[in-house]
Formats: sequence, structure tokens, C-alpha cells
Amino acid sequence: MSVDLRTRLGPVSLPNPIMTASGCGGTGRELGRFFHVAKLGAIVTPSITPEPRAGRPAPRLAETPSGVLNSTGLQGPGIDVFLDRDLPWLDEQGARTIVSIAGNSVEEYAEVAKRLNSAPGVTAVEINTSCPNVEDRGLMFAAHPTAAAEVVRAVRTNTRRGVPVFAKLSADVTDVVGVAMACADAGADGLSMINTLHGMAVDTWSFRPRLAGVTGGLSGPAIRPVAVRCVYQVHAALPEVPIIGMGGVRTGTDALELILAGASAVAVGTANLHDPSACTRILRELDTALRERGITGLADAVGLAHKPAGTLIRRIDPNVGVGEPTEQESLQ
Amino acid sequence: MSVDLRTRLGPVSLPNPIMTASGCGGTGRELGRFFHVAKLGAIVTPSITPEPRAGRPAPRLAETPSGVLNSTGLQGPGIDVFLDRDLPWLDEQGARTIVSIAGNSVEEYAEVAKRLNSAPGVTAVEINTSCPNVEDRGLMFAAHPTAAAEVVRAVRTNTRRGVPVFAKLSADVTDVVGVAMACADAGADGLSMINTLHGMAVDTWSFRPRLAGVTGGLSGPAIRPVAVRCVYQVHAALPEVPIIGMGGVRTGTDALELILAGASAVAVGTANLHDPSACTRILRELDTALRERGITGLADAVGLAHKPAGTLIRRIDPNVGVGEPTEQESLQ
Amino acid sequence: MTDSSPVQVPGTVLTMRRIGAYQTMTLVAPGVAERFRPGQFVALAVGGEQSSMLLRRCFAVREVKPDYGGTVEIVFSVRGKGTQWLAGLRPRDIVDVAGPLGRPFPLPRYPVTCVLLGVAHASAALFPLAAVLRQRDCPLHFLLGGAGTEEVHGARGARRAGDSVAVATEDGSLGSAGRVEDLLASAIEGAQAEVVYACAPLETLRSVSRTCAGYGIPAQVAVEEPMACGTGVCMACVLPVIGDDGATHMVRTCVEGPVFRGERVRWDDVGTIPFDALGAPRALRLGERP
Amino acid sequence: MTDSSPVQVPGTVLTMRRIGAYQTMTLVAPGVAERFRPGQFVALAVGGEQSSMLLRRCFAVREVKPDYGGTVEIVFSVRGKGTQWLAGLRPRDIVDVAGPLGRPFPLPRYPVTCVLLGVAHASAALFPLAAVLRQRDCPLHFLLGGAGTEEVHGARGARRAGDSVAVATEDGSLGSAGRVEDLLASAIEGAQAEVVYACAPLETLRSVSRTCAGYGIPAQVAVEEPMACGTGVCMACVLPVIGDDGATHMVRTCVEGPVFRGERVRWDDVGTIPFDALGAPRALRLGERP
Ligand SMILES: Cc1cc2nc3c(=O)[nH]c(=O)nc-3n(C[C@H](O)[C@H](O)[C@H](O)COP(=O)(O)OP(=O)(O)OC[C@H]3O[C@@H](n4cnc5c(N)ncnc54)[C@H](O)[C@@H]3O)c2cc1C
Ligand SMILES: Cc1cc2nc3c(=O)[nH]c(=O)nc-3n(C[C@H](O)[C@H](O)[C@H](O)COP(=O)(O)OP(=O)(O)OC[C@H]3O[C@@H](n4cnc5c(N)ncnc54)[C@H](O)[C@@H]3O)c2cc1C
Ligand SMILES: Cc1cc2nc3c(=O)[nH]c(=O)nc-3n(C[C@H](O)[C@H](O)[C@H](O)COP(=O)(O)O)c2cc1C
Ligand SMILES: Cc1cc2nc3c(=O)[nH]c(=O)nc-3n(C[C@H](O)[C@H](O)[C@H](O)COP(=O)(O)O)c2cc1C
Ligand code: FES
Ligand code: FES
Repeated sequence: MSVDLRTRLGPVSLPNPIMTASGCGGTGRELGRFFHVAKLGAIVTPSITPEPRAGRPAPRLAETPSGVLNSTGLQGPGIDVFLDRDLPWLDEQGARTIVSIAGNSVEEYAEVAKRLNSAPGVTAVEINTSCPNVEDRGLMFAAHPTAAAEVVRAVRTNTRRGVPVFAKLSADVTDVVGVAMACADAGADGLSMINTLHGMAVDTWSFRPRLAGVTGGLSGPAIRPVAVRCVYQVHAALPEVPIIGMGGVRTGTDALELILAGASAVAVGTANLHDPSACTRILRELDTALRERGITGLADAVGLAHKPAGTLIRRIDPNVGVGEPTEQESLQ
Repeated sequence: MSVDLRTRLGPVSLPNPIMTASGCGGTGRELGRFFHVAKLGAIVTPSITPEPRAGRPAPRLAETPSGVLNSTGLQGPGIDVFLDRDLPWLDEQGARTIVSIAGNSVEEYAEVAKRLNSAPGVTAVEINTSCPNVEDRGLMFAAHPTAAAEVVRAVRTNTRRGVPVFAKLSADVTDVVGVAMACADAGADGLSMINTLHGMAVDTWSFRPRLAGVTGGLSGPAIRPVAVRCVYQVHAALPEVPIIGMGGVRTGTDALELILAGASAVAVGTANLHDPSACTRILRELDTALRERGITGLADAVGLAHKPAGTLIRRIDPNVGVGEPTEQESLQ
Repeated sequence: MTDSSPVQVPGTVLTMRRIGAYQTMTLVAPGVAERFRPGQFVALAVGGEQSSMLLRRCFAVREVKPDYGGTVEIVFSVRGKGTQWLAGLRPRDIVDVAGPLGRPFPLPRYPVTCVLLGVAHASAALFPLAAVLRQRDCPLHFLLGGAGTEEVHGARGARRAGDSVAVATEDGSLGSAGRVEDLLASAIEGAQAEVVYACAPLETLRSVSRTCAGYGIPAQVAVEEPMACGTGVCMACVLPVIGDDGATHMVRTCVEGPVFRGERVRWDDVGTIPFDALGAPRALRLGERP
Repeated sequence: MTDSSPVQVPGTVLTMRRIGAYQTMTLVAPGVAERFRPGQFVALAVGGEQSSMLLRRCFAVREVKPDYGGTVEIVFSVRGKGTQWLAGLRPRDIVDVAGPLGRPFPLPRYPVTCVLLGVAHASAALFPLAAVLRQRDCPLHFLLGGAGTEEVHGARGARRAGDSVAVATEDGSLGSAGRVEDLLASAIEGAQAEVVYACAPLETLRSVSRTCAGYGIPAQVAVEEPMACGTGVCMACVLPVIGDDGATHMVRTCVEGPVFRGERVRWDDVGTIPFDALGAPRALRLGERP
């Protein structure tokens, strides 16, 4: 029995659902020393900003139980160097690239989106909405449905048709479904969930915060239950909107858990730090897990946890179902 | 060198800062088979409701990486049996009892508070604000500053002076500081943080949610960074309001981490499931940890992570400082 | 803290052997043995100090001995990641042990004929019980079941301890083919049994309880509900059980069980909150939608 | 995936010994040895399959051998919970190994006189380097330091491999009393050294870099910044380093290091984002409040 791992994210079809999570797969080259990056469904880039950013001072990472806190501050070379150096490399490798973008104002997001628009090799755009909005007392865009929607609208307007725009949401909100709906209404083709949880650690010898940035983002298996909950709630409310699920995926069955909750694709973040081969291993394990469970098509598993017990019907969902890949995509 | 572990929670002084977290220490009798419950700073009861509650169907607990998901549904005997059977037992043991209360409407909270008012042996009242408000589409009170404040006001009004009222907050909100401020303004003498995070797990064999209640509360070391962050943020905003910190405390240094972030006392939840002696072990470890760091009074450590590097000045804070215990308390 | 309180001690692995489908592990756990009464269990912490696994794993006790301050033997199968970790332990490794926990089997005051029914690893709990019943001169008839030969635990021990032993396997590879509960009626009749003790999965216990009710004899059954703490603090392990007051209560099997009178358990309502249980949601009681 | 790519393999513990303050562990890790060049390191996963510890632990390589498909030896001290777990491993246990990682020491094309300076466990990295420099007929002078005798690693090995060895301990229990960097100037002068290789804590490397700058000779220093992945994906391990373009970049020490030219590292700005670093916060660059 062979498993059809293809998945659709709006207008785009991917050969399999496993991708790196933004900021956890480097430029692609680093993990490329351990496996061929084109084997994954996609590579998600670190969040790209209009200008180069030096990030936050060290210490930037702290280990917590089954988790990691980070405050890297989106260190990166900026859109120019990204377009010159990193995107072409990914394209040469045959990778499908999802470009994560970030900014501190709606204009900055729009600017990056515009610059990407003429670049070849962009499979999708993911909006990191967890950035502080300098125009709103530094509150992250993701905190308010209207702020998140505004960014989505700006990016969608500046991105060409056929390139889906995903809004990446934070779970640090009272009502993630409300933010998700606002983003979908504003034109997001899909949703990515979840970004890191807002956390902190204190060194009990120095009595100081363990991160130079004081607070940081919590990721890793510790947060998986929160990710599963968000994906489940949002898929229940917006069953036609494709979701890239992420948060604490370490094994193929972890990925399957998010898929059952409603994710059409799964991004792997912190696990890459622990195991540089994590993405290919997880892809292999997912394939085995589906096979062992008698599931022949990934699409059949998407959202299955919402169905009454015992349901495993073959269905072709217009959104997540297995469509024929378009010619361009199947050439990749 | 001996360490002064006493701590103040508003008008009340406790011999040490370690307590059980609500719903994780049984009635006191269960852990009482492993140690004397009066050794702890306090015992926090499961959330007491006006009527008996059978709770949610099983499965009710699921293990997650460094965490536990629960959906027990506040099973309990109701306020009558609690007052007849459980509270007197705790009082006999010499334990200081913090009674956690819950309800599905402001009236239910007020009702339980009223019933407690005439009962002897209540050291403090903790309001579990994470209950669904039946009058507001089942949204938890903790989700909205106004709803949380309303409950606090009702409970404070119905609780006698000298018995402090703590509002227990959820971290599942966009702005925990806002909720904390609203509760303090409404008369809360202190704040307890954090309740479980909203999470979920899916069984990858049955394809069903692993909890009968579908979603549940995530607790354990996995969430400690979120707890530390909330305690730190709220202590920064409201330095005079005492905080009972909780979330993922497993060792004495974990407890110290919350204290450095701003907690005057620390509740231990999930660790009791893993280790029935956890509370006394943590108390011992905390004593050792303070001693090893040359800290002679617990109060000196409260909020130390907020001070500039290198600060460890002896200070008597009117709120968390070491007051002389009142006669009644020192007799216990 | 009376003597019947459990203890919590660092247990030291003494021996670890594989027998049939099961691992048999003996731990030196001072204090547990002397307090233990048949039917009680131990709860082990798994994964070491930095463990990501926070829930305890509960196991019936196969045997206690006074050696080295007290040893405890358990028999287990590798199911998930906790039992996998346990199976990887070697002599001298340390496991935190809490026990003995739970209510033991009630014992007859006079010699009565007993049927002891066990399925798979759960049969382990029958052996300390058999030893005590033997001391009280009770005739003992064992019924052991399992999926196949490898999954039947304790056939040899039962032959030593019992007056008779019958075995049933689902694949027919040992004894009669089928489920062991199907042998119960004739065993009760043949031996004129006055009480049945059973340790088995829920389905089997339900059937055992029915059969015993039919004969008007007590079924003392030890359930194996998913547990999380084993000590009564978490409310994970509840079953709907009819109390002395005639009302249905959601009782914790780790402190009010694991042993129950079969007819008290509302087998058909396991996994639900029966509408007439004490404290069941009001909406349900009024016949409204939940 | 060129041959200089690292590999990731399950390593098998071959031996584990305690020497002085350190654990010495040899792992069979096929593929690492043949790719290894002096100065590179390995990153180990700790805690087993269900580990709650997600970050890798990085260690310099003390020695590689072709035996069993390739072995790797590391020398480490128990610091936190990960190294504690490693120290508890026994022969035949499995540890996931990624390596060799990072940029190796640049090697001189002609025989030049070298000073090799190491402090505590970090001295380990000097030995594979010394072996290669020896092959190139470089005279080698070792300077080894540590808090006390127990903390000086490799004095015997240095005596075998080097033309001279000087030791300094902070407590004066071995060699001269004080810090080993205090011996550097006279070692450079005495040996007419043309290059210094150093593996030590940051403070020492800063001092080594200054001394070398004073003599106008290169310092090749291997830093030991807190790392998390070791493979370049997480941005944890950055230092402010002046690039070929003359600008300061926050570079990852795990891929662009751990070896740097001493004068390139902005030692005084470690732990900050220098205001003139590429991409430093604009507000700071404009002299505004952050
Ligand atoms: C009173 C009692 C006695 C038992 N005696 C034995 C015995 O003698 N031999 C034996 O092999 N098994 C016994 N079990 C079952 C044993 O506890 C589980 O097989 C074991 O806990 C599974 O752990 P795991 O890590 O492999 O599985 P996981 O699925 O990883 O366990 C996760 C959590 O669920 C709980 N859990 C999962 N399955 C069960 C189960 N069937 N019963 C209870 N808890 C469960 C675990 O304790 C743990 O807390 C007994 C259970 C109980 C309640
Ligand atoms: C290139 C390099 C080579 C090293 N070589 C050696 C060696 O040969 N022998 C030796 O004893 N130690 C060496 N170290 C230091 C060693 O990596 C740390 O002592 C070890 O990771 C601490 O782990 P822990 O679990 O004990 O501490 P924890 O504090 O629990 O570690 C938590 C996290 O912080 C990281 N971390 C903490 N301290 C350090 C540190 N000093 N350097 C790097 N990461 C750290 C850990 O890797 C881990 O990711 C080296 C470090 C680097 C970067
Ligand atoms: C070191 C690190 C850097 C990250 N950088 C980014 C980033 O640049 N943009 C972004 O949207 N998310 C970033 N994230 C969040 C991850 O993409 C992901 O949403 C989160 O870590 C949860 O997934 P995980 O548990 O698999 O890591 C980062 C996470 C980590 C650990
Ligand atoms: C099984 C279980 C039951 C709980 N019951 C209650 C409760 O009745 N009332 C309440 O306010 N919190 C309850 N909590 C939350 C805890 O009191 C605590 O806030 C939370 O678990 C975080 O702390 P921990 O990580 O130490 O467990 C419960 C938690 C668990 C795990
Ligand atoms: S297992 Fe926790 S109460 Fe029974
Ligand atoms: S340690 Fe992760 S990038 Fe260097």
C-alpha cells in the first residue's frame, strides 16, 4: 500500500505536508547538509524584514522542560540579501519556499510583500503577525483581530494571485478563533498556527532573567497541546480554510495529531534544534503511521478528530482534498 | 544559618510559602498519608461549588510532554459536605486552609462565599475565575476583566475582613495584566497565577480526542515559563499585590524561580500527581536553595528578578516583608 | 499517618526477567511488603529525574518478600512509553515506588470455596490473594485466560496454589478456546463456589459480575481503570459505583477500589456520568439538552 | 551534501572513565572520525527518546580513531542536567551524535612555532590539533591552566606531544600560581612563537587576543559560547565579529566559528548588540532610547 501524501494549501499543491517552521530551519543550507531540502513539502524561511536586523543580545535561548524559550529578535539579513542570496539557492535545490515576512508596521509588511512579488520561487507567503506594532504601543498585531486583518489585507493586495497568503497566529490571545476569522475575512488563503507562547525563565543563581530579552517565546513539545487545541478550534469554525499546523511536533505521530485536528500541513520547529534530521524522519514516520492505520491518502486524515467515532470515510474535500497538481507544480 | 520562610498574603501570615494547588491535593487526607498537612504553608482545596458535581466522564487525564491535560469538570461534593466533612478535618490537623471556590454565575460564587463566611478555619478564599459563565455564552469569567471583576466584588463583599480574597487568573488571555488590575481594583487582596492552559490531545489510533471533555487544561513543568512570565508581568504592574505563583513547580528551585519573578507564595499542582511527597520535598529544597544563596529571609527573594543585576539588599516591603505573625497564627 | 498508610521509597531493581509476554521485575522497596495486603497495587514514577512523563504507572503486586527490608514483584507488559522505560531498567537502577495503594480484597472469615479468575497480566494479583486464602483453608479453583499461550500468566503457580486450574485462550493455543469467563458458570457449579475473585479487563469483569449475580454469590473484582496519580488526588480514575446509600457516585478506583463488589459497579455506564449519579449535570437530570 | 558535511549517527558508548575533574567518553560514531578536522566539535542529544531536554550539548573532540568505523573521544565536566545524564551512561548505551561541526583551525602551510594554550576541559581540543601540527614539523609549546590540579586537562599528553609544557593553576597546586594567560607573553618571547592557538573561557581568549596583537602574531581562538543546536539553525550562539567587509556582524559561532581570529572578535561587546553592528536597532543607531 502506498500513501498519497500530497496536500493542497489553497491554490498550491505540495508533494507532502512536512515543512520547516519559520526561524527553525535556517536558510535551508544548514539542514541541507543533513538531507535534500527538496524532499520536504516546503521550506519556510525565517521571518524576512525590510532591513537587516542584528537581533537581540545573547543569551537568546533557554531550555525549559520539553520546551525552549527564545528571544532571537528576528536576526536576519533583510529582504535584499534574502532575494539575492537565499531564495535563489532554495530555488536551485528544487525546494518549494514559503517566505515568512515580518515588520513593525503595516507598511513594512506591505513593502516586503511587494519586493517578493517579482521574485521567482515563492510558493507561498506566511505573515508572522506576532511582531510588535510600533504604532500601537508595541502590541503584537496578532493580539487584535483588526490589527491582524489590516496586515493580511496589505500583504494580500501586494501578492500576486496564485501565491497563497497564510496568516500565522499567536495562541496568546483570549479568542484565537476571532483572530482567525478576521484574517480569513481579510483575504488570508490559509492560517498557520501556532507561534511561540509568551514565556520567561529566571536563573536561580544570578536572579536575572535567563534571556537577555527578559521574556521570550516558548516552543517545543511542551506547547503541543495548545497547538492541537487551536488547530482544532479554528478548523471547526473555518473548515474550508487550510491550516499549517505547528507547535511541538517531534515525531510522525505528533504530526498526525495536528492533521487529525485539522491541519493540512505540518511545520517542524524546535525539533530541528534537537535533531537536524527531524523533518525527513518525521515525514518517514508519518508515512508509516498512515500506512499502519490503513489511511491511503493524507487528505482523508485531515480533521478526522472532528468526525464521529469510527468514521474514516474517503472524502474529497474541495479544500484539502487531493486535486491533480497543476502542471507547474508537478514539474517541481 | 537558618532561613526565615514566613510569608505574608495581605492580612495573613503563613509559616512558609509552599501550598498545594487547587484540585491537585485532594481533600488533604490523601496527601496526609505521606506527610503532615500542617507542615505546608497552606492547603488549597479543590474548587468548591454550591452543589455536588459528578464531573466529566473518563478519560479525564492525558499525559503530554512534561505536562498533563485534565478535564475533571470540578468533581466535588458541594459546599455542604465540604463544610461538614473536609474543612473540619483540615482544621483539626492544624492546617491553614485556602478555600478555592467556583460557580457558573456571579450568584453561585457569592453563595459559596456566604456559606464559608461563618465557617471556622478558613485562612483565605481563592476564586477560580476559569469557570464558564453560563450567562455569557459559557465564556470563562477570567477571559474578561469586567466579568472577573464582578465575581471578585461579589466574593469580597460576602467574605469577612481579615480573610483575604485571591483571584486566580488564567493565562489564556491577550492581556493578563489588564485582568489582574481589574481584579485588584474590584477588591482582590491578592492574585493566584496561573490556572491551566487551554489544550487538547488527539489519540492517533482512535482518531478521537484523548479526553472525553475534548479539550482540557494543560499543567505541569511544560507551562512553567508561561507562569513565570505572568507572575513577572503582574508583579511589575502591581508590586504591592501579593501573588500566589503556580504552574509547573516540581523542585525547590522551580519554586524559587516564581518567587524571584514576584510570587510571595507558591502552589504545587501536577507535581503531586507525580510525587505525593512533592510539597514537603519542595519546601525542604527551597530552604536549602535559599540557604545556599545566602538569602536569610524568603521575603528578600520576592521579586528579585526585577531588580538590577547584583542586587540582593535586605528590604522590608510592607506587602511581602516579614511581619511578626499574629498570636493566633504563631500558635498554629 | 497510621500503619496502613502507604510509603513512598526509592526502589532498587533487584531482578528483571522476561517470562512469556511479560516482564517480571523485583524491586527492593522497604516498607511496602510489610504493609501490603492482597489486591493492593504500587504506583511507579517513570523516566528518571528529568522525566517528561509525569503520571505514575500502576501495577498489581505479584509477590512480596521480607528480604532486604522488603521486596515487591510486579509483572507487566510493555504498552506505552512508561512501561517501555521500565522494561529497559537493569539491576541496581532506581525507581520511585509508592505503595501499597488501594483497598485490598475482603477476606472470608471462614473457609469458603473460591474461584480465582484472572486474564493476562492481571492474573498476577491473584497469587498473594491465593496465599492468604490458602492459610484460611479455602479451596481454590483458578481460571486463567489470555489471548494466547504467551499471554496466560501464572499457570504453573496456579497449579501449585490451587485445587484446580482451567485455562482458556482466545486463539485456542492453550486450554479451551475462547474467553475465560465462559468457563465461570461451570466452575462455580462444579466447585460449589461461594465467592469469585477476579482480575481482568472491564468486559470480563462485567460478565463475571453478571454470572455471579445469577448464582447469588459475591464477585470481588479488581478493576484496572486508567490511573494517573494512584493516590487519590487527581480524579482521573472514576467509575460509576452504587454506594451504601443506594445512590450512584463517581468513585476513584485508586482509593475506593481497585476492588469492588461486582454488582455495585454500573458496568453499562462506564465512561459516562449516569444521569442519576450524585452531582450529574443538572440539565441532564431535568431531561434538557446538555 | 559534500564530504565536508557533518553526519548524524547513533553513537555507541565504548568507554567512560573519570580522569581528574572530567569524564572521558569514547563513542563509536561511524563517519565522524573520517570527516573530522582539529577545532571542530560534536553535538550530542541528551536524555533519551522521551527526553525533556531539547537542546544539544556541544563538545570539543579530544581524539578520533578509525576503529569500529570511527570513534570519537570527548572530555567533559558535569555542569547541568545534560552533562549529568551523559556522565551516567554506560558502555553500549546509545547517544545521538551530530558532527563534526564548525570551522576547524586554519593550519600553517610551513613549519611555524606554535603556542597551544588551553584552560580546563577546553584543552582537549588542542590534542588533535597538536597531532596535525606535529606532522607539519611545527615546534609546539603548551600552556595549560585550570582552577587546581584536578582541573588541568592533558598535562601528560602535552608532555608527549609538545616541545615544552607550562602549567598554571589558580590555587597554585600545580605549576605556577595564577592564570595561564599570564604565562603567554614570556612563552611567545621565549619560543619566538609565530602563532597562538587557544581554547579557553572568553575572558582568557580576550587576554590572549590582546597579547598576540601586541606581538603582531595571529591568535586562533576557539570560543565556547552557549549553543543550542550546534548546526546553525537557531541563532543562539552569536558573537559580534568584524567581517572581511570591516563591518561588525552577529555571527553564529557554531557554523562561522568556533574558531576565530582573535582580533576579529569584539570581546568588550560580547553579550550586547554593538550599536554599529549590521542591523543594530535603528533607535540605538540614532542615539535614541531603545
Ligand atoms: C490497579 C492497576 C493495576 C495494574 N496492574 C498491572 C499489572 O500488574 N501489569 C500490567 O502490565 N499492567 C497493569 N496495569 C496497567 C498498567 O498500569 C498500564 O499498562 C501502564 O500504566 C501503561 O503505562 P505506559 O506508559 O506503558 O502507557 P501510556 O499510555 O504511556 O500511559 C499513560 C498514562 O495512562 C495510564 N494508563 C494507560 N493505560 C492504563 C491502564 N490500562 N491502566 C491504568 N493506567 C493506564 C498510565 O498509568 C499513565 O499514567 C494496572 C493498572 C491499574 C490501574
Ligand atoms: C564548541 C564547544 C565545545 C565545547 N567543548 C566542551 C568540552 O570539550 N568539554 C566540556 O566539558 N564542555 C564543553 N563545552 C561546554 C558544554 O557544551 C557545556 O558544558 C554543556 O553543554 C552543558 O550542558 P548541561 O546540560 O550540563 O548544562 P545546562 O545548563 O543544562 O545546558 C543547557 C543548554 O545550555 C547550553 N550550554 C550551557 N552551558 C554551555 C557552555 N558553557 N557552552 C555551550 N553551551 C552551553 C547547553 O549546550 C544546553 O543547550 C563546549 C561548548 C561548545 C560550544
Ligand atoms: C529559535 C526560534 C526562532 C523562531 N523564529 C521565528 C520567526 O522568525 N518567525 C516566525 O514566524 N516564527 C518563528 N519561530 C516560531 C516557530 O516558527 C514555531 O511557530 C514555534 O516554534 C512552534 O513550533 P515548534 O514547537 O515546532 O518549535 C521561532 C521559533 C524558534 C524556536
Ligand atoms: C487534575 C487537576 C485538577 C485541577 N483542579 C482545579 C480546581 O479545582 N480549581 C482550580 O482553580 N484549579 C485547578 N487545577 C489547576 C491547578 O490548581 C493549577 O493552577 C495548575 O495545574 C497549574 O499548576 P501545576 O502546573 O503545578 O499543576 C487543577 C489542575 C489539575 C492538574
Ligand atoms: S488515579 Fe488519581 S485519583 Fe485515582
Ligand atoms: S547553536 Fe544554534 S545557531 Fe549556533
